[in-house]
Amino acid sequence: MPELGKYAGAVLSSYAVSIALIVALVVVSVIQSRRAKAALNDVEKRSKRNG
Amino acid sequence: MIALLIRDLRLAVRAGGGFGLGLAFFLIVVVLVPFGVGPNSGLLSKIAPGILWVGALLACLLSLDRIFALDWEDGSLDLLATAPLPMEAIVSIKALAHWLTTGLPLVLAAPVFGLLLSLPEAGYQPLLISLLLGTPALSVIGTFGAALTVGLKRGGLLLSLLVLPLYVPTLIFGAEMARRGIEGLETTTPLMMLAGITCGAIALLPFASAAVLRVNLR
Amino acid sequence: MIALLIRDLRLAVRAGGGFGLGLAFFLIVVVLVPFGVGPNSGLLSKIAPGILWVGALLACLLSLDRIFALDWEDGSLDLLATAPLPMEAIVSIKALAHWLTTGLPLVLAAPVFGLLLSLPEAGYQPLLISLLLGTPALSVIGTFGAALTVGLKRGGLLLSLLVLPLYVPTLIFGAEMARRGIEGLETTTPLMMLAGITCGAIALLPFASAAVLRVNLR
Amino acid sequence: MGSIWEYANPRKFIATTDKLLPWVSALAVVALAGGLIWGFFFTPEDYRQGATVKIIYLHVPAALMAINAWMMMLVASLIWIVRRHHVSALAARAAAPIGATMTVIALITGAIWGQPMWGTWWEWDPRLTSFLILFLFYLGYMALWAAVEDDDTAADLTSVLCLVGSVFAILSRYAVNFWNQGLHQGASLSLDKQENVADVFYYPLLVSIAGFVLLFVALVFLRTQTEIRARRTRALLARERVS
Amino acid sequence: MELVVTDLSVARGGVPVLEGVAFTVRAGEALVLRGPNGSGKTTLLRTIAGLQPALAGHVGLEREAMAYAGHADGIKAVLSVRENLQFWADVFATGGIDPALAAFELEGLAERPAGGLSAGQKRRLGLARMVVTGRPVWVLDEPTVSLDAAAVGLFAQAVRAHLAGGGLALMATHIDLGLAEARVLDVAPFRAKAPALDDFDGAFL
Amino acid sequence: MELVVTDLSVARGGVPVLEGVAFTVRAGEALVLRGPNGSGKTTLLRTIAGLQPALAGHVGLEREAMAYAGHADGIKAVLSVRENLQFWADVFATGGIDPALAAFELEGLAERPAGGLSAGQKRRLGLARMVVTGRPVWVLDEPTVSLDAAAVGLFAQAVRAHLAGGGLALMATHIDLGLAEARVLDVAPFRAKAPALDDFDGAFL
Ligand code: HEM
Ligand SMILES: Nc1ncnc2c1ncn2[C@@H]1O[C@H](COP(=O)(O)OP(=O)(O)OP(=O)(O)O)[C@@H](O)[C@H]1O
Ligand SMILES: Nc1ncnc2c1ncn2[C@@H]1O[C@H](COP(=O)(O)OP(=O)(O)OP(=O)(O)O)[C@@H](O)[C@H]1O
Ligand SMILES: [Mg+2]
Ligand SMILES: [Mg+2]
Repeated sequence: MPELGKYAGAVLSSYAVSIALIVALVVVSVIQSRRAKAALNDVEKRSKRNG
Repeated sequence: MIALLIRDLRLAVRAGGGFGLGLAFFLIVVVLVPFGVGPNSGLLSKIAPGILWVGALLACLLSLDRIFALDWEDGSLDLLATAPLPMEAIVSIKALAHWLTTGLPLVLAAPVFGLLLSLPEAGYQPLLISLLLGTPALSVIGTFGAALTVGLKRGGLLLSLLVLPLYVPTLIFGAEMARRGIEGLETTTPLMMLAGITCGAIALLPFASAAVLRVNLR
Repeated sequence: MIALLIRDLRLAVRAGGGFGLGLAFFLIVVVLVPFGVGPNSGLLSKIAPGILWVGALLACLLSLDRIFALDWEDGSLDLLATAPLPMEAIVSIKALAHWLTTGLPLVLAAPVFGLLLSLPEAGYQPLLISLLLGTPALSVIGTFGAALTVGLKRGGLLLSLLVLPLYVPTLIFGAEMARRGIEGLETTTPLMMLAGITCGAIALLPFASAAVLRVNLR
Repeated sequence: MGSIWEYANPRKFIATTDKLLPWVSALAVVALAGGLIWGFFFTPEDYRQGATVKIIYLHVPAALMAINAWMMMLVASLIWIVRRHHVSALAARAAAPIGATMTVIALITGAIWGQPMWGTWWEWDPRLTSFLILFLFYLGYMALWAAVEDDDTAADLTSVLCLVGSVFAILSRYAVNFWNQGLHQGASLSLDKQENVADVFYYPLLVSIAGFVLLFVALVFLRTQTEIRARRTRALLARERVS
Repeated sequence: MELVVTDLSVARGGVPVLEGVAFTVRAGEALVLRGPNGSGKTTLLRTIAGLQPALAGHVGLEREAMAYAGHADGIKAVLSVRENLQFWADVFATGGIDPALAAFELEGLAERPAGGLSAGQKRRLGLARMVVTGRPVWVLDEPTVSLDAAAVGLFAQAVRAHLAGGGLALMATHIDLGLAEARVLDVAPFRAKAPALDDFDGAFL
Repeated sequence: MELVVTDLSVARGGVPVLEGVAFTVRAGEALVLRGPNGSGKTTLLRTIAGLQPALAGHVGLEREAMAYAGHADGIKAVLSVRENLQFWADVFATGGIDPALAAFELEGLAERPAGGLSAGQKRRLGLARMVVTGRPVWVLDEPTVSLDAAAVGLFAQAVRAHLAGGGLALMATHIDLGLAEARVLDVAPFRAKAPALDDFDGAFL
């Protein structure tokens, strides 16, 4: 751990916030992608069955 | 009654509902003022509590006409009036829904917007308390104004003009309390006044609103 | 075309029309701000040009959704679209009508409201000129925003959000010009920029507005 | 290898990006982690700014991507208007939340940086102000996409908004620059120009920027796929209703 | 249960429209109002439903017994058909909405946003609302506008079920309601005559 | 003048509603569209009137030949009947409105604010607008809703006069139009079938 001195709060919080935001964005994108895949699969199977 | 509250909240958060309208307007005011008066942060921090209160009040004012107008236009209000709910309950629920969708978000957003206007640090706590105490009064008074003007085709103008003077005491005590907090003066008097106005409005105005709404519906 | 203009003006001045709505809102802002920031006239006179511009802009913003929404709701817009008028003409006429009923009254009322905010004497002329030059741009840009959101049920919130950033340059140059006038600095640059924005907006935006209106009507 | 317009076919797009996605994501993770770890642990402090200089590895790449994402949306919107390729409109839609997040990161890290450097969280400095305006543009753009029901209508409207918005964004940038002149001298205490940044800061910054770019590309691929699938799902549901 | 209207005078926009209207509707009966455009049917129904005050005369039941449906259906475009109906069921505290959905064949449309319905489908939703009110007196203004023949049949069936359950119904219409058994009242004879000129009292005329 | 519609497919809310619609209406003819609620009559009329794009197919005349009247009448409540009508006469540059007022017996109401009209009177005003457009093709969606028998007669007369003058008319309705001589087209057979499944290209289906 590097010595951050009196700016530790500032530096650490910017890293924390930014990484949290990026991770949130990625997680949301992945979840949405999974959901979209599942929903499409569902509908596609159903419509194949019904012709 | 709970069904009405839930429906109103649901309508507000659905696409095109009013939720966020007040907040967006608050944001607009807060962003535009520095563009107007210039970026000097000393000047900004001096007017910050006042602008925040005025912004919150305008945001409230603007969302008032949605309280009854939509239900009036599509006939729901006629139908509600014949429903087994006392008119006072309808009016109170509507005011509560308005506060939940407009007043409360404003209070929660105020600190962030305080940053943009370089609000001095000592100002946050009194500003928040004054907003939390004052916005319910704004909703209840506004509901009265909305009930007064509901039949009038696009009564928006009239509504603002009627409600404006009714809002002035709340604004004065609210902004005064935030300003005093910043300057380190005692804030008890404006606090008590604000609380008094809010309690009085909540206790009495629904009866007046219900009465005028009944008149407007016939 | 002239018939459309006359009808829009007539609708605006009839009971319940939008005429006066902008003006009233302007008045409300100007009256509330002193209550909010306190009655210190030195502070007021410093922020006066900015507040006047912000007030004018908010008044404009609020009346925008009437430009198309009413005609959309009662089906007139469908009928107009099939009428022998090019869409660009309809859009331009609507913007002109909006300016005549909102922008122009604001310009004329500004000196009076300047008094309320203790605007310094040197400020009147540059303020008036900047408003006269800038409000047409506000109307044209606003018409574009209104055309974008016309199909959306109560697109009011969206409309404000979309138009807000588009208004920023006009506001900055307008308020800056008034402020510089008060301080005795040269005002040519903001004046030229303001004139440029207005001319550009009038020349180009109607095409964009007509395009999005066509999309929205289908 | 045919013309690049082949990738405007949704099926082709999904197939290709499915192949590319693992590689791009892996590279993005490596570059991002590398740049940030290098910057955070293995760079010295600046003599003037102390440890706060480490914020640069987040702040500058995020700021760059915020602007670049908008540029990409502009190009995609133009392609939609001119050639009406659905994938391009959906890619613009997919990029907007990423750009908005980047703008938020730039704003927040900037605000945190400003506290020790300028003694204030927020200053109406031209650069910061134009970022706030950019954020508003993102918000409006996304809100418009969400508000319109019909997908093609939404694509048409948002692309016109993107075009007009770009013009006004540039205009605002000039306006803001002009506005803050003379009133606000010493506040813009940012580092000197890129050239003057010492190499110790420069190389990790480059890696970090590369990481952000790759992350952006990977996310655009993924989110565009999502949009395509969602749209096909809607179309199939509508089809069910017909039959 | 009986709706007795005696000597009722109604006004719109301050102008008397109908006067001396009197009729009785007993439980299990339906009364259809007819009359040319502008004769005052809408005004009369609104007065009886308690939405506006009468100039003179008396309506035998209070508004708590009535359910009113006018030209506007009170449908929220952003809520689904089910949500729209459920709301009214909750307000009137009458429980389930499935019978109402079934009565107007709305099951297939239940999850659709109401804004996307066709004119006739919207009207069916508006009428389904009457079923969930559970009120004994239905007051309907041109209920079958925009309905196709099949839907008119559904409507007639719903009204008959309501009447069979001891309810009563009052309707204005120009077109067929599918209710051959209903009594008809022409409002034209009740048209208000100009009041005597020198009757200058509290009513200013 | 002849309106030739060939192989037209129309959609609402992105969902195909009707497909392969084809018909011809010659000058002096009226065609009445019929079909159950939600079958797509409104959508078809809006497409033909040029208010929304067709999915496929072709409408033989451009929108400049058409005058459309939908469920909403485009009436401004605060303007008088005369002002409302005069506005449209000015927009379409067709001069006088007196024939239109006379055709729908609106002379007596001419100075009234349109907001105070009854449902049927409003509709008559909406129909009078068609006369002042001077357009050869009338496209009408449920024109006789809320009209009493006399007003339906006026409407039929106005349509006949329009046809006699070489115009043509296309109307959707569920109820009587008073036009026994008009040809009837049932839209139900044109109901859209689901498109082929794996046509997964630019249009996502
Ligand atoms: C909310 C606040 C802030 C925002 C929105 C913001 C935005 C930006 C933007 C747009 C850039 C340009 C990126 C580029 O084009 O290369 C940038 C770069 C930079 N900012 Fe900030 N900034 C903020 C606060 C700060 C603060 C407080 C500091 C430090 C005192 C700072 C230091 C820097 C540095 C060192 C660069 C890179 C140097 C350069 O490219 O010229 N920023 N920032
Ligand atoms: N503000 C007003 N001033 C004067 N007369 C009015 C006003 N508002 C409405 N009227 C008139 O009152 C009469 C009654 O209207 P009402 O809507 O009750 O008729 P209705 O029988 O329902 O007609 P319709 O069959 O066309 O629906 C109409 O002739 C109308 O023109
Ligand atoms: N957004 C949407 N998504 C899916 N279907 C929709 C949407 N909007 C409308 N529809 C459906 O499209 C169909 C066509 O409606 P349209 O209004 O054209 O019917 P119509 O023949 O005019 O019916 P009516 O006789 O009731 O007026 C209806 O079944 C309607 O439910
Ligand atoms: Mg009626
Ligand atoms: Mg229809």
